[in-house]
Amino acid sequence: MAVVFQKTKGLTDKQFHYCPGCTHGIIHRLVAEVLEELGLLDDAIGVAPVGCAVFCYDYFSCDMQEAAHGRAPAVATGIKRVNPKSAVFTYQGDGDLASIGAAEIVHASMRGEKFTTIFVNNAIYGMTGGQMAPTTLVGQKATTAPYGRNEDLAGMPLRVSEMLATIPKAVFVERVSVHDIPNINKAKKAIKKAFEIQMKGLGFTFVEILSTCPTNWGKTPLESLKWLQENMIPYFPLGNFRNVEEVK
Amino acid sequence: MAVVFQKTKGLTDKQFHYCPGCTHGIIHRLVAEVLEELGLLDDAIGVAPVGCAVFCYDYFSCDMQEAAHGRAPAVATGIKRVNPKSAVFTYQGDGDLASIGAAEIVHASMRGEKFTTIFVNNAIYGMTGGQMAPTTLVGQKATTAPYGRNEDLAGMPLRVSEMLATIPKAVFVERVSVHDIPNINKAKKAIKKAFEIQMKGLGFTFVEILSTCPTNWGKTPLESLKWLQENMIPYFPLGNFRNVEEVK
Amino acid sequence: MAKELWKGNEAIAEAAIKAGCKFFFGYPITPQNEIPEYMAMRMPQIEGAAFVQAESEVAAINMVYGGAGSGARVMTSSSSPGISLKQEGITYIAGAELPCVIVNIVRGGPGLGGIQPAQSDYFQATKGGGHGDYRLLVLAPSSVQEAVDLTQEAFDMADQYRNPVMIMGDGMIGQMMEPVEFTDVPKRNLPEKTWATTGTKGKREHNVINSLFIDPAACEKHNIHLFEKYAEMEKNEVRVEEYNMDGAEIVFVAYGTTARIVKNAIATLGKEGIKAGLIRPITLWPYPSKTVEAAAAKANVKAFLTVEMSMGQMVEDVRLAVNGAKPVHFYGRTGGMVPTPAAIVAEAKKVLGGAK
Amino acid sequence: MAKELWKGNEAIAEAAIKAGCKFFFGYPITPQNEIPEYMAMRMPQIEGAAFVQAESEVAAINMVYGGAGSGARVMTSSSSPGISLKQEGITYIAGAELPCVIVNIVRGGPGLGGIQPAQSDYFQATKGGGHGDYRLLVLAPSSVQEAVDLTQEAFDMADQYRNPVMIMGDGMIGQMMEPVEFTDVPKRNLPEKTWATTGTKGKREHNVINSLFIDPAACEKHNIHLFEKYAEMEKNEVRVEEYNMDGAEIVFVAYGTTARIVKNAIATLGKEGIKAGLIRPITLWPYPSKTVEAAAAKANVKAFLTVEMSMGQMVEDVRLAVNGAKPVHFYGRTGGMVPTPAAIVAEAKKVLGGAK
Amino acid sequence: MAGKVIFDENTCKGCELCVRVCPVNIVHMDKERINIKGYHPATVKEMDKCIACGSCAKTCPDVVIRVEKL
Amino acid sequence: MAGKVIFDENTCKGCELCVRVCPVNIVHMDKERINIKGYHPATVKEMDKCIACGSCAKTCPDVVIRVEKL
Amino acid sequence: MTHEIVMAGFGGQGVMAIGKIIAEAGLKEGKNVSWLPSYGPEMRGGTASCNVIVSADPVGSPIVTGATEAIVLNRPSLDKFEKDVVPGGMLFINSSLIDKKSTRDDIKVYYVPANDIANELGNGKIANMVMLGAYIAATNAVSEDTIMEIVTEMFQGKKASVIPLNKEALAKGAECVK
Amino acid sequence: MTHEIVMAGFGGQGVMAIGKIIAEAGLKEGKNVSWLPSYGPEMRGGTASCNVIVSADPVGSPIVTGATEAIVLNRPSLDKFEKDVVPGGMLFINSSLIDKKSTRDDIKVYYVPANDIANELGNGKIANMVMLGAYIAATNAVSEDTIMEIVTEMFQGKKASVIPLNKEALAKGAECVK
Ligand SMILES: Cc1ncc(C[n+]2csc(CCOP(=O)(O)OP(=O)(O)O)c2C)c(N)n1
Ligand SMILES: Cc1ncc(C[n+]2csc(CCOP(=O)(O)OP(=O)(O)O)c2C)c(N)n1
Ligand code: SF4
Ligand code: SF4
Ligand code: SF4
Ligand code: SF4
Ligand code: SF4
Ligand code: SF4
Ligand SMILES: [Mg+2]
Ligand SMILES: [Mg+2]
Repeated sequence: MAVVFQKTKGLTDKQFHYCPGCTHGIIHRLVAEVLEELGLLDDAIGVAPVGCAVFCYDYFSCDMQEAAHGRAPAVATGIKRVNPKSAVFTYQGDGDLASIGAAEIVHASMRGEKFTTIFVNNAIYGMTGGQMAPTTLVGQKATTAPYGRNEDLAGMPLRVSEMLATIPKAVFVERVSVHDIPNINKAKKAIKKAFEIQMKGLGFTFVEILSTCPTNWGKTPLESLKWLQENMIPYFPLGNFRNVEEVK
Repeated sequence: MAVVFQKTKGLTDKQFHYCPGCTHGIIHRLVAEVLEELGLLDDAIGVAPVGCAVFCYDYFSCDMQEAAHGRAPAVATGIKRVNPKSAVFTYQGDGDLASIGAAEIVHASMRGEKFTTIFVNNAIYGMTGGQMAPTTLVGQKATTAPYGRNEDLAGMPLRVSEMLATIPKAVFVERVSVHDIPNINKAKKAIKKAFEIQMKGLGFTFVEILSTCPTNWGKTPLESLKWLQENMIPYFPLGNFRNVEEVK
Repeated sequence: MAKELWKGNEAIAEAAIKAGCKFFFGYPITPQNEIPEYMAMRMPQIEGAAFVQAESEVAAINMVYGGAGSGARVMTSSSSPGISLKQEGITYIAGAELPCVIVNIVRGGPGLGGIQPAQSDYFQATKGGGHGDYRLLVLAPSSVQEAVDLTQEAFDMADQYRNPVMIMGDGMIGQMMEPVEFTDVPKRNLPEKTWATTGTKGKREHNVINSLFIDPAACEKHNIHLFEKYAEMEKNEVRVEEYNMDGAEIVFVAYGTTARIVKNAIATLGKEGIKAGLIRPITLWPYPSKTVEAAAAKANVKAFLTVEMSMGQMVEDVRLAVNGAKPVHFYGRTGGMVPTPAAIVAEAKKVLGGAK
Repeated sequence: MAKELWKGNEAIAEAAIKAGCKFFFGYPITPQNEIPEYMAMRMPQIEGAAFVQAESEVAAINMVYGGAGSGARVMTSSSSPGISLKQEGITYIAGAELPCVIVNIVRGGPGLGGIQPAQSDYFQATKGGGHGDYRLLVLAPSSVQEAVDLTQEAFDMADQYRNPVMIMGDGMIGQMMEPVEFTDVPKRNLPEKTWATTGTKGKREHNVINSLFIDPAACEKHNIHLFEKYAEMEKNEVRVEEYNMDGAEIVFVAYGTTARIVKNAIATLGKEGIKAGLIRPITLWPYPSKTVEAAAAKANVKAFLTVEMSMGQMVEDVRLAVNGAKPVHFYGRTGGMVPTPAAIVAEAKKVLGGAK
Repeated sequence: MAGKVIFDENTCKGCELCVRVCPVNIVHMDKERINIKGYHPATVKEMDKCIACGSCAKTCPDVVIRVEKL
Repeated sequence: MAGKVIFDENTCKGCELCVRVCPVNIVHMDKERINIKGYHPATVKEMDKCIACGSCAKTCPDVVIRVEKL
Repeated sequence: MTHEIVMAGFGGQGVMAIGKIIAEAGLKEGKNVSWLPSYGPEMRGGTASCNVIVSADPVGSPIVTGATEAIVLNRPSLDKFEKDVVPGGMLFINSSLIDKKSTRDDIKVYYVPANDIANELGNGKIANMVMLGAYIAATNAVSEDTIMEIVTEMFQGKKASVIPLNKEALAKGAECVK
Repeated sequence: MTHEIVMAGFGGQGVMAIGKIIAEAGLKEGKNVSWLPSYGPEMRGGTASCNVIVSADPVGSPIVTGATEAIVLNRPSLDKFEKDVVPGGMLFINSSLIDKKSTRDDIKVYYVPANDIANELGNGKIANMVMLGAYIAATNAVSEDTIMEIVTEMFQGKKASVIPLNKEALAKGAECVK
């Protein structure tokens, strides 16, 4: 008998509190698996956001800090400067990273802080009950955009990967998705690459992952995956925007 | 007798407090002239930053608000939403806009707030005595980078225009300079264009202006112009990064 | 108008709109999300009005600064951590003398804390969470109806004094539904906003909204001016409810929802033959110190018992007012825990020296 | 070591380094710029140390959180508006029980205010500018030497209690030069930082740095734990200087540089035959209430006169301690104005009922 | 070639993501039973058809599934 | 074609920017005098050579100069 | 009399809704009322509950510490709130989903097979209305007529077709306690 | 005796520097000293000043409200600080740049053509040292020898070449008040 798949040591035994079908869980697992596979679990320090993933400090089995809303990149900067040899990462939602924490992510990129950010873009504020995020699509409804996001008053969604790719020291920037198995595999590769580049000390590394929020999108988990694929990907194209080879 | 040049009505009689040869003064004049020429003085509301230009509320003859450090775009958002027909602008330095105010400028861009930002990039914190700015060049000395900006620890300068140009609703983004007469003329044209597009209600408009800080660069005013030209322009190339035609 | 059931947060939002608030700048945070959500729904229905979801609480309060500086009726709302982020903006608004309304639906702290009701932001609201010498008018409703009435009046107060007004509720006030009647609160006689930045229209000198006074003498003068204004508020705006005070041997001091719980306790004590009264500050600043002081001077009053959902904050203002005349005790729950009437009764008996 | 002339800001920075601070996260603001500038110069000379100019004060305090959570000795510094921006971060640090040192070189407020010396951030520092129930240890040096000594000890205090410590100076402390001797302050016996996030190294369960307690009962329990710690601090850490108190008929209460000016006034009063003493709180929190209370109980003491560079903030703590036993008066200048000895003398005479 | 999948049934939230990805269509929701969380859990009927591809496990957001190759 | 430049002398800060841009090289710093700000002010010696191009005024950061065409 | 009611169930079972109906009805009858929901992330999948007070006197604390009546729609809610009912109070148990019996003998307990009845009526989602029917019939906290009025108002317009179904659910619930 | 000294001039005239030298010298002589600069944007082009206290007693307030001596290097400084000198105190005026005379007759006034002397010595920048020389000679606040020691230490190493020039400036200044 061979084990084809089992729960990674990168996760504790605590059960996720996420809603049924929420892809936060998949992303957690991928990050944890990468840490385990790269042998980094004992040296890793993660930073939890404020968002649905706030309790991820209970799920990842490595050392964790829980940061104020949006400030994970600043917290990670403090951690990494103190522990330059550790694998440091932030796990952040689109409200956390792209809205309140926009300055922190831009500046961690600018300084080339040697940590990895996992950016979970679900086009909504999950935890607080479905408010508009900077990444909410035009026309998409949210509790603070009850008539759908109005392009003229609230603008168009922020493409964070494209924006950070303009910053020299953001040496790895890639957008992936987890809506099916091939994309889950690609997502894992991108996360692995990001950690590898981090450990080489080359600069700031960033993986944007498109994710679902069945609860606040008002859809079943399966409908949500479809909606992601059909609506998010056209506006948030998948692919690599920056990698270290290009930098050198 | 014809008057070839006289002080614009856009400026009050108050003398500038700027150091000798500081190009903040030139930029003030250009903005004031544009407002006068477009007939906007009576309807204009400006927002002063915290930085050397903090007292610009005393210099511009239109209504003015003085914003907290970095928050001018948020203040301007409040002003413009209340006065949708007014010509609203912020005047901000590189510490104010690109460092502490990074989130606010990104989000004013994202929402496509219909005001104009004049971004004075002098690669230094002038007012507080020469600390490193996000736009300080690699190797350039500053009081908080006494050995020169270290690329590995403090990263590389932020190219704000290039970054904002990735945002759909930033409909006009141009970088200009005021180090000689042809460039002063171009700078004025860009400012005028920005206000024109603002008044058409097409979105957020942004003019980055390379400027000198003789005092904190430790150079004479003339040396400073030369240094700007030889060192800043290669890293911060002049030109238009976004304009409304392209948007349509 | 007949009474209708309203959720506190939504009632506050509607009250603001009724008071002429046309601009709301906010950022989501539990337990006040219904305020921005309601505004997002209503503002687009109103000519010239706007709802903006700011990128952060920092941005929101600075949008308020800009909008208020342009003379509009402007509001923002948040809960504890978000209000901490607004402190720089609040002191700027106070310094620049701009009228606006800030709602804090308080939750447990410190830090990320919890999301259940609390009153542990009292110090921050009344003593100045921001730097410098300044004051907010702080109103603490204890029912949804009172929240509605105070919110409407808050805009007038703000305009009268050119000062920020804070509505301080807690998760209970925000989340519960109660019957509400929207009555027109009497309008104050308000000065014109000649100072606002609306464009000179070529008709006046330029207006400047500002809190910078680089010359310390000018800065001090400005502070003294502010404190003259605050003295006016202390003279005119103190509000307090006195409840069951006749012959009370123990006087509770409590505000907001805690005061309602204390009223239950008073009923129980009454049944057991213990006369207990309540002083319920409605304005937390200016504080009803004179009412407390007067109660302390009464012979029948043996002791004070301050009840708060905090580790003890308002109790300092009670002590300052009592000034040693009578013992002042404290009972509090914090972090989202709510005191029960039974526990308050027990505490009161302890203060009075055992069961009676 | 012989005494050397040091500028206050630079002396504080060097003292921190001597105390083992290897990480500084800050953002420029007058009048404390020499602290980050000095750190930018020194940190690169120290193995494993780092100076980071943060993008803002908000970022700086959160870098402090991360660094302190990893067990390092970490410092940040700012001045009033910047400290207001740090309030959310500070309450998180207090909530997560992380040791760190925060310097506030206070300037005039509110809002942008001015850049001259002030003490108008007393409330913010001692009552909690952030939300929730928490306390900082607040140290107020009145000379550059004392700033050096307190800064060094601050790191030990922070580590002992796992609590942020604030050094509160003003523009004068930061900008003036005085003779300084860097002596080794006695090291405390400190617990190991077993809670720090440094990687599990496969040897222990994962450590979590956190201030979230979603269950209100847990949140309250955490608050009670914090307050037990604060009670310890109140027992062990109160510091105060009593000056010329023998037979004083008027007792000044003043801290920081203001206390020095008061000493000049005391000398003048002495020459005129008026016995005046001074209580100088060195810890603003925990406050030396007992010392003040004891003074209030003395027959020779007729009145208290609190002198501050504010519109009256610490005076509330004096009143709370005196608790009505003696009259408590206040004299203050604010917005960057500094009281003169002559004005203080005049005020003292007024309090004592005319010239003597 | 044959595989075996083991569900930690009480942690399943009934989201059906695993159902969709099984190439041999053997994962389905057990409408008969309710787990302690209150959901109909996912299960496999014809285990012998399982090819141990791991897809169900890789897509499960709650790490419910363990896959073995026999 | 001839021009006239008028300096509001006491507002000049002696930065010399105007000196550099004059196409006919007639602007220079008056080393003999000090204005109330403590600077040697800029001035024009051979006014008749001025072509009223306005460059000096356009580059002056302190709006010291007025240019007229005669 | 003062009714201090706790209602609890899984999120989605509609306990908030029946709480609001009771409060609306109380208001309509000129009584003092309050409705206070539990809120926060525990609602996600977990247990949702609300407190409703209907009283002739002004409502003090909106929090119910001693419930005169409790309505529980799922097992965790029974476990959590059973103890909060005051002696002499009433407990309404959705026996379709809760197989456990109450252990209290100092209160009156009603077992209402709400989901079964709802399913019989062809719509499992109105189990909450069945419970409400039982509650009203047993307590008379507000009158059945007022409840009917509120329900009629609530579904006015587009949703009017569901009114009869809801009324039937109320009636069936009422039968269970008669 | 306690010397409470105010020094003022344009930014760049070196008043901060001579203030520091006096303070360093006082420290070296075992006295209590403090040095307090003015700070802020007014320094830009405007007037810079500092307060120095040298005393046998501990220094109370570092702010000089009544100056025992004032050293003014430019006209605005004279206008600002002349009134702050206590009766019986001393005022040192840089007469090269200040053509006005003092109007005080209750203090001792010294006119020192500091810039002229400095220019004669070939370096206009050491006018401040000329003023310092005058000040020390007139007051003996600290001894001339200590000042010389400090200056020697200050320019140790690479800048040692300028030591003689500075000493000469000090000496020339001293001559002016003898
Ligand atoms: C300073 C502050 N502001 C607001 C909040 C409230 N809040 C908590 S989570 C959140 C947004 C979460 O959205 P996102 O980051 O997209 O994460 P998701 O839940 O979608 O995964 C907000 C606004 C807070 N806790 N602190
Ligand atoms: C919250 C806050 N942080 C810091 C400061 C101090 N400060 C004033 S101006 C300034 C930087 C100015 O630099 P820049 O924006 O580049 O403008 P410049 O002076 O170069 O024109 C800083 C950090 C402040 N006033 N408020
Ligand atoms: S609310 Fe949305 S993002 Fe949050 S756990 Fe539920 S589905 Fe996931
Ligand atoms: S400090 Fe620099 S930016 Fe500021 S006025 Fe002087 S030269 Fe200009
Ligand atoms: S391992 Fe593959 S074949 Fe087996 S049940 Fe899972 S998805 Fe189906
Ligand atoms: S994917 Fe996981 S949680 Fe979802 S139904 Fe399948 S086993 Fe259950
Ligand atoms: S206007 Fe032209 S030609 Fe005349 S002085 Fe000025 S720069 Fe020279
Ligand atoms: S450019 Fe203006 S300020 Fe500069 S020297 Fe010429 S006239 Fe004077
Ligand atoms: Mg999200
Ligand atoms: Mg700058």
